[in-house]
Amino acid sequence: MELLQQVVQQLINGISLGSIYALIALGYTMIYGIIKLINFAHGDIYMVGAYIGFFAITQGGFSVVGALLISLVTTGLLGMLIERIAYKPLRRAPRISVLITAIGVSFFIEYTSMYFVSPTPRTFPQMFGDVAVSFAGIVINGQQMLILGITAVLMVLLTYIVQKTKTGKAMRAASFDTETAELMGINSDRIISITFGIGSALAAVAGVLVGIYYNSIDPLMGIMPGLKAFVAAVLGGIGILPGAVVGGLILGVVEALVSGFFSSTFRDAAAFAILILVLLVRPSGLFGKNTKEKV
Amino acid sequence: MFNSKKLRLGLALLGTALISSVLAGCGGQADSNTIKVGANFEMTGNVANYGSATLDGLKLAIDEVNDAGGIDGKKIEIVTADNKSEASEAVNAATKLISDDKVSVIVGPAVTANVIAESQVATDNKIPIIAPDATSPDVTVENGQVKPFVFRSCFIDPQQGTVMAKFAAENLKAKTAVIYVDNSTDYSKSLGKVFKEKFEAAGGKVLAEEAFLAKDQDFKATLTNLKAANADVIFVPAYYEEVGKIVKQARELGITAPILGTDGWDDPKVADIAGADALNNTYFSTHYSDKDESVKPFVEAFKAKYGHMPNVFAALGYDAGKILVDAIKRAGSADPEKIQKALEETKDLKVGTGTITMDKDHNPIKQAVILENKNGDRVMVAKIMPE
Amino acid sequence: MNLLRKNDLKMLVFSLVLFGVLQVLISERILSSFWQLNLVIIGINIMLAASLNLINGYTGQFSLGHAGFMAVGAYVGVVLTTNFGVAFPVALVAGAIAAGFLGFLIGLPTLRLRGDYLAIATLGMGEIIRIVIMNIQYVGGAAGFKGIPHHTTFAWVFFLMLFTLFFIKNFVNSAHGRACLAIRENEIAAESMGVNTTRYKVMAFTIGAAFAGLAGGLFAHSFYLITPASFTFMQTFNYLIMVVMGGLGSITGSIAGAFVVTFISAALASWPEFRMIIYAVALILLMFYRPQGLFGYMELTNMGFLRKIFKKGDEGNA
Amino acid sequence: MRELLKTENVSMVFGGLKAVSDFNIRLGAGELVGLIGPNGAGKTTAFNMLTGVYQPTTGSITFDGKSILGKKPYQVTKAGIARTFQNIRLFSELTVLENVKIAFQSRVKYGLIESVLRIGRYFKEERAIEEEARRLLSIFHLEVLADETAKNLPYGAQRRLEIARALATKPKLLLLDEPAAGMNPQETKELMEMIRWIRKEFGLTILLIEHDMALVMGICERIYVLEYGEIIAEGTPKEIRENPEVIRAYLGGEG
Repeated sequence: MELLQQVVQQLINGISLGSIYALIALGYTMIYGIIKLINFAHGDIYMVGAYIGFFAITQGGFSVVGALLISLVTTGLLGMLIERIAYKPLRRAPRISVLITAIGVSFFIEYTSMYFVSPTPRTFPQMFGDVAVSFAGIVINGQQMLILGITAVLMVLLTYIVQKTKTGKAMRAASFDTETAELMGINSDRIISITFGIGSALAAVAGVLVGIYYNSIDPLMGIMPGLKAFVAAVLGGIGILPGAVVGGLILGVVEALVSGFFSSTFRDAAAFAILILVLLVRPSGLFGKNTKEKV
Repeated sequence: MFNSKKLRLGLALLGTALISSVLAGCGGQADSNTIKVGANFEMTGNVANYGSATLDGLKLAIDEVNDAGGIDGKKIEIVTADNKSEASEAVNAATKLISDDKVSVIVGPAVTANVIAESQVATDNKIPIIAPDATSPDVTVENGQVKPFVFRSCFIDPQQGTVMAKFAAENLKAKTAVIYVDNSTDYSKSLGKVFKEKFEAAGGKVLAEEAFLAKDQDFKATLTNLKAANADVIFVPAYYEEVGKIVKQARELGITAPILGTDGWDDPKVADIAGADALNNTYFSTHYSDKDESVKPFVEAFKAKYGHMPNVFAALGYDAGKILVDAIKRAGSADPEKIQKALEETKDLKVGTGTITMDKDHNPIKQAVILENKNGDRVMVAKIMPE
Repeated sequence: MNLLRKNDLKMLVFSLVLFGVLQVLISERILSSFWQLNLVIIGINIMLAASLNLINGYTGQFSLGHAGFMAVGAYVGVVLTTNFGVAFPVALVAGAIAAGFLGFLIGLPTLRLRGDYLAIATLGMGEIIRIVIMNIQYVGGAAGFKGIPHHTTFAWVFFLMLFTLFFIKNFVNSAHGRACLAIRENEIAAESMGVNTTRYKVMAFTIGAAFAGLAGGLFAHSFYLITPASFTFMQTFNYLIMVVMGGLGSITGSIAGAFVVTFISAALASWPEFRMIIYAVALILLMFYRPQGLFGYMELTNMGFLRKIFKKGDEGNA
Repeated sequence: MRELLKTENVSMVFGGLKAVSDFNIRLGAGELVGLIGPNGAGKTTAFNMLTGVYQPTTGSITFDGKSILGKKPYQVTKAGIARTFQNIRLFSELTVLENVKIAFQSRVKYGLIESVLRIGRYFKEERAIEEEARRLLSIFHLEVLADETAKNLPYGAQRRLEIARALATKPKLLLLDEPAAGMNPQETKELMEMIRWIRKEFGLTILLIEHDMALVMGICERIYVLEYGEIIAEGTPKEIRENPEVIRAYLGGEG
């Protein structure tokens, strides 16, 4: 299997992993864009989405699409609930206390889920396992195609919502400046709540897809992907939707290449190294513009 | 705005509160009619599932004895402490069990690193400990000397590694092999070392050695490299969570060579994660086969109490409980040093998964079995007593 | 003799008395060894909380890399004592210097960043340190470093904790400390007042990292084995919670925070599932009702009801 | 009169927008000069260039004979230029006394070790700083509020503290950015008195941005007028009042 085949195979692995990071990163970018909060709990919302999908499929007997929809809706509502209870009262609070609250919410979700669904990992039933396309020794299996497909659909849907609809315009306005947006008659609380809903729903989809792709989930699975998704959001330029997608894909590919050609034990270190490089060289990220602090 | 008064009062507050609460903290003298046994397990943190499974097995063994009237009228009370899957917390939990709860013996923890961390405290306080699942040799022996108060109820890696290396070379006639270990556990790394040594001694050649980390999800990248090496066998001594994914992703990448493993594979979940057909043509060594007649009573008792099949951790927890009870009976008292002596003299004891004799290194002489995963079932291929 | 110096002496005498009382409790076995170990851990946590407070509380630079510095101090210390037989105090100092140097290296580039970005960048640095250690087989990699001599005693911890608190208190009360406070309050105004903000941010970072390394050395030598898993960013969150609960910018706060948090996790040890849930809820409620923490910017003695008691012996001192 | 400050065709471009272009001013030692112009004319940007917060895109700035291009704000302050801000930037959680003490920080000689072990020059220098700071506060009638935290001060007192703090850095040139903003006529009159007094007392050169014409015309000897980043007029208050360009810029007449 010459080098080229190996590289292409790694790229495919990387892009599928990258799409999952992208889905979570979108949530991060939208939420950070509007209320400037690193939502540490976002990774755990992804985990809750995975569990809801798991129970929908195993107990509820739903199909994959059914499970995705259920998880998408329920987790979206959960995201809005969390924003309503934990973050809304702190709208005017100093940044550090909102960040600590996010850490608290993250612990809360992790350990309440661990209490209800027990720490032992749950296994997703086999799905799309047999379907696979392979040419010249390179294999793309069913799950990878599912991930790429659903991610693409969601990207289109999201761009439509943000660019074309009234709510989308309000979201963009609020992300520039919430106070001024309010002066223009935008109910910023409603918009922030919707943003949390959409962001959490996307993370839920990512959760279900990971359940199908790696087919085992556990209550602490959200911590690392949550952080990596933030790296992707920063890499692409925080607050910029296409940036989160591109950042996610780049991160997925880099991780696959590092594990493939160097050693997988340095995979997480590579992700953080990218983060620090980007923050130092181009803090506004690939697509962001450099904003000077006004004196 | 600042002055040095604050420190004085800060420390005064700290000192008084500390003294009062701490004096209240110690108590719990051993009342006469129960024998207190400590259970130091991983209840939270990333290996919580191994810890809680072993504890289930231990509880089963202890309940059996208590229901049958305890040991000459005395009931055994299990005092649990959570070491949060972390070495320093294991020492913390052990110290609590020894100094506060005044236990006579401690069972656990499950993972090697935590047992080694705990063994120091146990030896200092002369409290015997039984490690149910840690198979790495340096749990009981440290640079040549056996640790007097550390015992074990499972076989050790050299035995398991040798059995699998011989099996690959002789039964599967493999000439080349690749090894894929979990870099975050002693268990996996020492098995990899032993296998390489014995496999090369038997004339085989190890083409590549790769590593992954516990909690990894995506192994495709490294497996693609291993596929390129196309060795006769792949040896993956790791726990079922990662093993399931590795086998599944290996088959998806078109790797058909037999994949060999060790007792970490022994859990029904491996089949759920990897899928029955991906598991075909894989073999692993473990402590017992649940098809084995002599093990049936334990499996039935476990299913009756917990409603699901036991995994290897539960079985080993049960064995540790059986060994403990037998030792306390022979010691005839709750005195830790008498129990320690009795543990050393354990001979031909019938436990859940077979019969056990404790050797001079405090490791049990037990049989190892090799199972093959075939169309969703596990067939016993060989039963080997250590030579 | 200046009043300020007199107060320091009174402080020292009081601490010696407190130490004597606790040491007697320990040697007379009144304190069970579980609570002895917890005393040592509380002392170490106070050092970590106070040093993190110097960076986050006094200088306003939100760092989440503290566990990484602690790991460096721990591993450098144990390698020196176990493999090279170096004396315990020398190994501790070496560990602190190594961690401080790393704090300097990390401080220089990242301190241009602000708030959230600095938090995530330092978190990333801490994780990189942990992952690098995990891949060095010489120190046992992920499986951990074994055979560490048990050098840490309560006396070592108590006096090094005292040294840490005095160092930070005196630093904060000096012109250099005031420069850090100015940076926290308003960096641009501080710069326009002649404060070389980069130099002081890196200085705070280096000092904080050095003390974290010192605490790491003490931590490592109280356990027979250390693994990289005890130095993750979740550990840093623990110290952050101590500082925030105690009060950002208050040393008494850090002491109280470290005591309360360690005490809660020790007391809840027998209900593992609930420990973290209670912890999380406490954190959220704390941020709602008392975001400035128990002591806020106040030090214990500046509180109203205490001011009267101490007014007489304390006028000249501001 | 010795020339203290000279800027030659200094300009500042923010991504295509020329905020300030060929900004040439001269300040003699001891002068009190005004810098006026409509909002967004680039006055504060000019201040930021003079104090090293922004590096000018083109041109040179010489202060006291030496170029201060490329210098960081804290180096510019050490060179002898102090400033106040349009929106007051006090150290709100610190006390009034400590706000002023920060200014002495760059001239402190005792090192880190001396401050931590409380030996050597620490106590002597701290006492000197304490006295100097209290003396400055008394000049600005803030002595009684010494231990009050800055954020609790009334507006007028906060303004005075900001000026006192700037003076504590012992500057040669003081840049005041709209000191009279938000003040009633009575407070503005007092401010005028104070500016005249500190100029004489501390032998200062002062450059003043201000919208309150009564204040500017009242105390400035010379005035520069800035519009869309360019200097459109320079001269005595009387010349400026009659200059058609200035009237057009301000009143928007055909002019």
